[in-house]
Amino acid sequence: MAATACPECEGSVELAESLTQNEILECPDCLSELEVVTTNPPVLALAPEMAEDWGE
Amino acid sequence: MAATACPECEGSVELAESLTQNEILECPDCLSELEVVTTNPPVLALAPEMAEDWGE
Amino acid sequence: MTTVGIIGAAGYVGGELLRLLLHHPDVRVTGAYSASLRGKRVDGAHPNLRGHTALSFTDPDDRGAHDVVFLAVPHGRAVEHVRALAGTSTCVVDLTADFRLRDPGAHQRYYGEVPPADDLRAAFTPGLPELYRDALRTADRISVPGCMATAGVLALRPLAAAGLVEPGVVIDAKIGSSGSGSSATTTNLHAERSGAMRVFAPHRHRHEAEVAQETGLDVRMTATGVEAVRGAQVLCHASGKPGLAEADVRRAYRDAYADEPFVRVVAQRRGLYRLPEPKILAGTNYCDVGFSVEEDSGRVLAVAALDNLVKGAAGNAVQCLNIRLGRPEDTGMRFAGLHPV
Amino acid sequence: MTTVGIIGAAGYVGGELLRLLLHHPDVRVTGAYSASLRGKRVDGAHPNLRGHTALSFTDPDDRGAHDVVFLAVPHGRAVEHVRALAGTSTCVVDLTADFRLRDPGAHQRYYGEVPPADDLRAAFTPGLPELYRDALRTADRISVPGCMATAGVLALRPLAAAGLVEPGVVIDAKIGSSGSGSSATTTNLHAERSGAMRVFAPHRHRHEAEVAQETGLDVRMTATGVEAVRGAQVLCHASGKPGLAEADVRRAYRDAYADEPFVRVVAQRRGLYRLPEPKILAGTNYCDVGFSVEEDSGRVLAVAALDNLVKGAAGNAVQCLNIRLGRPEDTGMRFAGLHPV
Amino acid sequence: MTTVGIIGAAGYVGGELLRLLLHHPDVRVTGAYSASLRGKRVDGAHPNLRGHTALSFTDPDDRGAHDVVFLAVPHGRAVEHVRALAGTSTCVVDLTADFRLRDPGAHQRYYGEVPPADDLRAAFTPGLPELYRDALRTADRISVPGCMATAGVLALRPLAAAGLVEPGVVIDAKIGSSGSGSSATTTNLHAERSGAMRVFAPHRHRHEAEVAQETGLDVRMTATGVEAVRGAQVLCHASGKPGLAEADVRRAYRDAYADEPFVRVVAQRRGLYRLPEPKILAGTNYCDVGFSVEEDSGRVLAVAALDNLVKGAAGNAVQCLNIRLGRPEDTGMRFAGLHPV
Amino acid sequence: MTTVGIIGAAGYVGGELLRLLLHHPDVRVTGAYSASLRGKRVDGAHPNLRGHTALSFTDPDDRGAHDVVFLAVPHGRAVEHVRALAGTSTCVVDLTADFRLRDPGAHQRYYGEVPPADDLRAAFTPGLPELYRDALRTADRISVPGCMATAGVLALRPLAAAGLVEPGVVIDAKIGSSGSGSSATTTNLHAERSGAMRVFAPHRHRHEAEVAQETGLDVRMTATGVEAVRGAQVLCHASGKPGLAEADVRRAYRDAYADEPFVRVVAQRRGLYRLPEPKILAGTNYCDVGFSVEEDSGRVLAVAALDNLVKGAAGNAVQCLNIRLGRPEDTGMRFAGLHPV
Ligand SMILES: NC(=O)c1ccc[n+]([C@@H]2O[C@H](COP(=O)([O-])OP(=O)(O)OC[C@H]3O[C@@H](n4cnc5c(N)ncnc54)[C@H](OP(=O)(O)O)[C@@H]3O)[C@@H](O)[C@H]2O)c1
Ligand SMILES: NC(=O)c1ccc[n+]([C@@H]2O[C@H](COP(=O)([O-])OP(=O)(O)OC[C@H]3O[C@@H](n4cnc5c(N)ncnc54)[C@H](OP(=O)(O)O)[C@@H]3O)[C@@H](O)[C@H]2O)c1
Ligand SMILES: NC(=O)c1ccc[n+]([C@@H]2O[C@H](COP(=O)([O-])OP(=O)(O)OC[C@H]3O[C@@H](n4cnc5c(N)ncnc54)[C@H](OP(=O)(O)O)[C@@H]3O)[C@@H](O)[C@H]2O)c1
Ligand SMILES: NC(=O)c1ccc[n+]([C@@H]2O[C@H](COP(=O)([O-])OP(=O)(O)OC[C@H]3O[C@@H](n4cnc5c(N)ncnc54)[C@H](OP(=O)(O)O)[C@@H]3O)[C@@H](O)[C@H]2O)c1
Ligand SMILES: [Zn+2]
Ligand SMILES: [Zn+2]
Repeated sequence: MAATACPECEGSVELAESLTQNEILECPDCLSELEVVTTNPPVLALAPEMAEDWGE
Repeated sequence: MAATACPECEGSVELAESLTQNEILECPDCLSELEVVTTNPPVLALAPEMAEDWGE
Repeated sequence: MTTVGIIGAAGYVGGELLRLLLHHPDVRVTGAYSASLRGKRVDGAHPNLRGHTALSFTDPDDRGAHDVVFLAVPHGRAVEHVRALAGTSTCVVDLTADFRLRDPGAHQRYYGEVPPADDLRAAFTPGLPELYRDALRTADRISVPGCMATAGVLALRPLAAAGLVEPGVVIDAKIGSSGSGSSATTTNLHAERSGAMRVFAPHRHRHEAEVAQETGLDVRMTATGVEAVRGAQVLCHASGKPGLAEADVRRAYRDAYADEPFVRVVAQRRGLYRLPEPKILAGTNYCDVGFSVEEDSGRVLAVAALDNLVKGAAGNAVQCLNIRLGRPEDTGMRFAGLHPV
Repeated sequence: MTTVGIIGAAGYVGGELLRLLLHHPDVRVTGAYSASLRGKRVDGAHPNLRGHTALSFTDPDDRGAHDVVFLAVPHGRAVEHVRALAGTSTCVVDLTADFRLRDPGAHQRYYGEVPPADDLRAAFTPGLPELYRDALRTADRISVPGCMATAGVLALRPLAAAGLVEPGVVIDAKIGSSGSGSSATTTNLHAERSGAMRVFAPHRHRHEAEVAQETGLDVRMTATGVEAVRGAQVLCHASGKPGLAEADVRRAYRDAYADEPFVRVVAQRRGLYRLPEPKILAGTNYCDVGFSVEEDSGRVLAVAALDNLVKGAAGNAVQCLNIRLGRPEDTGMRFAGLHPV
Repeated sequence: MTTVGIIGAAGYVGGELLRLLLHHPDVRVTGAYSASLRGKRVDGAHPNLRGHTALSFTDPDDRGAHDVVFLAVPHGRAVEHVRALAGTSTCVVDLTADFRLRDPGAHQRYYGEVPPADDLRAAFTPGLPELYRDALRTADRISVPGCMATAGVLALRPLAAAGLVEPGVVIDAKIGSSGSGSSATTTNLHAERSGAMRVFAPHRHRHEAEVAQETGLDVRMTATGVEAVRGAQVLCHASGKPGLAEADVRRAYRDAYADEPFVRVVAQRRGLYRLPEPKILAGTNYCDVGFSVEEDSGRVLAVAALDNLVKGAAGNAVQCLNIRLGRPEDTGMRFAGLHPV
Repeated sequence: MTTVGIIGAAGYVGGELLRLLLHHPDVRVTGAYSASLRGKRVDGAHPNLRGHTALSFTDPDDRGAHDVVFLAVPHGRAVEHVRALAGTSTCVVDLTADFRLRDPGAHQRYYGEVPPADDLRAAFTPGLPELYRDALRTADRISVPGCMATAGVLALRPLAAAGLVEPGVVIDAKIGSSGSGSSATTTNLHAERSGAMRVFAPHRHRHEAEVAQETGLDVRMTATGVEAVRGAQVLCHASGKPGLAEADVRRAYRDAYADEPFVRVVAQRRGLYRLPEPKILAGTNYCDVGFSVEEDSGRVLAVAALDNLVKGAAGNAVQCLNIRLGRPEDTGMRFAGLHPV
């Protein structure tokens, strides 16, 4: 499987053959949600994130 | 190894070859302390027990 | 001002007596006794009292005269102090088990030891305001019941008094770690006691005898140590007399406790806290009691909860003192309890 | 290799199935299904699995074919999945309550709803190895019992089978917060649930019906939520048949469980852990059972403890699978549990 | 009698305000506002208040007139209420973060949003009696600081004011689950939040800005959620100015807090509770502060602990009210706290 | 089969060694030594081992010969055992602090006592696989680091080695009650230790010296006892070298731990468990490490968590043994940990 670097943390994100535009992937290292911006070449960008509540 | 029944719970208590009188054994099932009263034949009796604190 | 001495003041019940009495408007604490901590500051042992007292502990052997003496000593050790005060008019409020059972045979059976002499025992009134309020107004020897006993009696007494249940009752009691006092043993080592569900009394917990004594029921009590520092709860499983209706049960509780300052009937159909739970009672003198009736089968569950150190010990003792002094019963004990907690 | 799919894999029981099955030597997890987390990594929901899997969740609507399918979905939702697999030879291990009660009337009474159709229900074997081991060897539809039901059945069955107790039994059950699953509600809000002693089922807890079904006893079960995440304990209050001796009871337990890999008889006279307690069982597939007999009165207390997510759910399911696959029953489940904890 | 309304009365801070104000001798609670629970009894949401009030919640849209209004609403929602009262002489005590930071740039930076208009902000006095007592005597708009901010300020202010430490300070803060309020989210699910050591703010916790504002130090604050319902503690790691002696530090604290009713200096050489700990402060309005100095290296550790819902919110607000009303500051807040607990 | 003896087998670390070694495929436990429990069953002290062993404790004075001896005795008591084995080729794995510090001056300063003789000390290799793997392959004297030291070293070493941070680092450490062993003292009495946030080492916790030794940083460590039985967490507050970018930090951790079987890098942007937390590590040999970088200010927070009895003691020791025996490092330690918990 092809892989590319997470734009957020440089972790290796695996890319399926059947990548589609706007698909949301998840970085295995930092768990960021990543949007497929273009498929050829594959470019990922941080998906617009709903602020997630986390404590306090 | 020889074994005999725990006088308290009938559990099987293993007896070493070198059993000595007044030795204290422990029953594996109920953890009672057992005193070797006679060695031949081996007879066990419940050892005089210090009341052990256990809650409340 | 009534002067008060506390024997066993370094213990958990002693500390709770100090917390309640140091701010009591009609009382002055004139002696806090501890052998092991004599000469040490009281707020060293009880850090919640920092800023509330400058008292130090006194050796029990140097006991002074007080109008009222509270005994918060280990089980079996109250007798010597009561004996020493025999013949005086000092009011003695005993928090141990020594004078709780009227029947010497029961004492022997449940405690495995000879009960105190008849003349000493006969002088004691049970320190349970809900049942003995009138006698307490003039009592000079008061014996405060056990914590789970108080919960059990208050849970079952309305049912028993109204004849609503069959005699056989199973009580499943739970209690926090402060119930075994302040001495360090493996039993109460944090790493062992944390998260415990320890059935330390599978049968015949001693408080069973007190519940039987005060309700006339044939009670069996099992007790389990659970994860909590303070708090006790009893679940009393009973069978209703034939034809029992929930309305009868509700009425019995209401009638019994309508005017009680420290018993609340909690049996709700909605919300998170439908039946009594100890955590919201920590530090308060409440005993919440509740019930659930399944009319088809006639099954009745009576539930009570309290803070073992307050309504289960020190608070109940202070309530008795307030009655004895003719003061409002909640004097010094208006703390409502916390939520969330 | 047996392929396995887990429906409801994002939940607490689903997570526990993953923990046990990802390292199972004879099994490959080929589908972890979740609608709400489809496409997300499994170790995001179950952080203990970091480094143990690179799996992501799949939408249940895209279910593939698996040799075995585990259903760890909410009560009432297993039926649709079972129906979808009707006629196939896929082995289905259902962890919900949908197929537990043989008597449709009991299902109606305890769940207030119409039970699944007879033909679906008839195919299921109860997933309780200690009682149904032989049938499980060839079962294709397995219904794992409730967590407190398993505890109750294993505690009482030896007594019932040997005819040692009277039929009427009161079960007082305690359970930790994981027992109500992973969805956030006020009930399980930390500030409310912490330190709780919440009698959420004063009567007729649903698991009562299962204990009655498997023991033939006339059981009443009360359930209380206590401070714990994992763990369930039952205290079963029974009356021995006339003349009952402790030795008879001990022998009944010994005989019943001598060869069981996951039932230990714990009834000791010394030490801190004399009767079963759940905390030392967290993560293990043990159900410890114990007892205490008071010969004078004939009172019997039977106690059982387990981890509600393991022997009370996922572990029991995997034990059934091992039996079905003809593997040693403890395959993948040799973790001994922790102490102190 | 001063009439009081509480907006956000169904929340945790609102409940604590009710607990303190329902028994306040100079105050009458004439409005407890909640949209979601309008018409429901107050003691349904706050079970500790059973027997203490018959009040029900009112819809905030039906707000009446009160001498004093407390705002215990979510962050960002106080502005609308303050605006609605603009021009009136109603005393407003705001418990949100909306009016805490004087510097609009800091508000923007820490909260990521436009601060309230200058004229609204300018009217507010910080609700911190230890620093603003005089201004509070006549203040009509009071902004109570954050819970960990109060702890941090009270821990560090004596050192900063006396110039004893270098400016750079690292604050490591811990807090219990009630700090995030009463709405149910996965974050606060019991099974997830139990036993947590969750670093939810690795940098720049918002309360950092308040500590910087009131001490002039260059503070960095990290915050961790730990196993507790109530309670916050800060550990402030500082470096002493060259030649710093422990005696100077002790004197600085003593001088600063000698007359403070709710700040106790706790820095002992013996005993179990040598430095401040929140558990014995639950339900009290104390902020205990302490310190440890290592003279060789010049390292200073300043520690403070409080109950986030009391001195960290509602109690501090009531103390401000007492000052504003010219009453003894501890009116309604004489509870000493519990031990053991 | 390698034969193994454990001195101090009745303690908490000893119990954990037994749990791991009794199922280790290459090892046979041929001696479990305890003076106080000699002759008693091992599963009496360690109830989780019921059904896993029939061993009894042996008096340490009757020590037999073993290929490997683990020393899990109190601090200061390892020396006598090491001396007794001097000159033999028995492999000794010491879990006490006796041989951890290379610098005798540091030992003297931190422990206030004369260090063991040079020749004894010189023989020891630090039992930290991540740093000393190669030396461990042939080591016959191994000194396992302290629990919070291991966490601190693993958190900081990648930053130090890559020169990414300034030397001055503040470590705020938290630890559960099992960290102080199994003897009952008031310190660890459940009612006192529960819910604690006890700063027991405001300065210079002894593990500070080990972190300094292995990282070369100028470390100061404060330690607090928190509510937990197992688990330790360190928060390391550092300042990045000028221009530090988060990507550099992440790369440093990745490179350092890419091939480590028991170190996971946990620094996530979403989810509940974004940074290392000990609760999901209970019973496992993981040390999770993570970080957060605030690029503007150059602040770096490094976090590590582990189970003090496993990766902080017994598990780390077994990992060293596995290296020494040339076995896969995770032999006997594949338990993934629990969630929820
Ligand atoms: N804990 C509860 O929940 C609870 C509830 C209801 C009733 N009680 C009863 O209240 C009593 C005290 O319980 P506790 O929990 O407070 O126990 P505790 O914490 O162990 O305190 C007992 C105190 O008694 C003192 N003491 C020991 N022997 C004495 C003697 N011969 N004369 C005078 N003082 C002596 C000890 O202090 P020094 O050695 O320093 O003198 C100790 O501080 C017990 O009888 C208990 O059964 C307890
Ligand atoms: N917790 C225990 O101790 C315990 C013990 C014994 C038995 N059980 C039983 O085991 C089952 C699962 O319990 P749990 O505690 O794991 O609950 P849980 O944490 O709430 O998980 C249930 C899961 O089911 C999924 N789900 C919901 N509706 C579904 C549907 N129609 N089809 C497929 N999946 C669906 C949900 O995920 P998505 O919405 O993302 O799909 C959810 O993750 C329940 O039936 C429970 O009674 C639980
Ligand atoms: N918890 C703490 O430790 C703590 C400490 C210091 C300060 N604070 C601050 O105190 C405030 C309240 O905190 P909390 O912990 O009590 O939160 P909470 O339990 O979530 O309660 C907030 C209450 O506000 C009400 N509410 C929501 N939106 C509203 C609006 N627009 N107008 C009026 N009422 C509204 C809600 O009730 P209804 O929806 O029913 O109206 C809810 O009960 C927050 O600003 C918090 O930052 C909290
Ligand atoms: N607990 C932790 O988290 C942790 C972590 C890392 C390292 N350590 C270190 O590991 C060691 C053991 O800690 P622990 O927590 O297991 O303590 P523990 O529970 O107190 O156990 C220590 C054991 O040592 C035995 N012992 C005492 N004196 C002895 C002697 N002279 N020779 C042989 N045995 C003796 C005792 O049993 P008998 O009296 O019956 O012989 C006792 O069971 C300590 O050095 C500790 O610093 C502990
Ligand atoms: Zn990434
Ligand atoms: Zn036996």
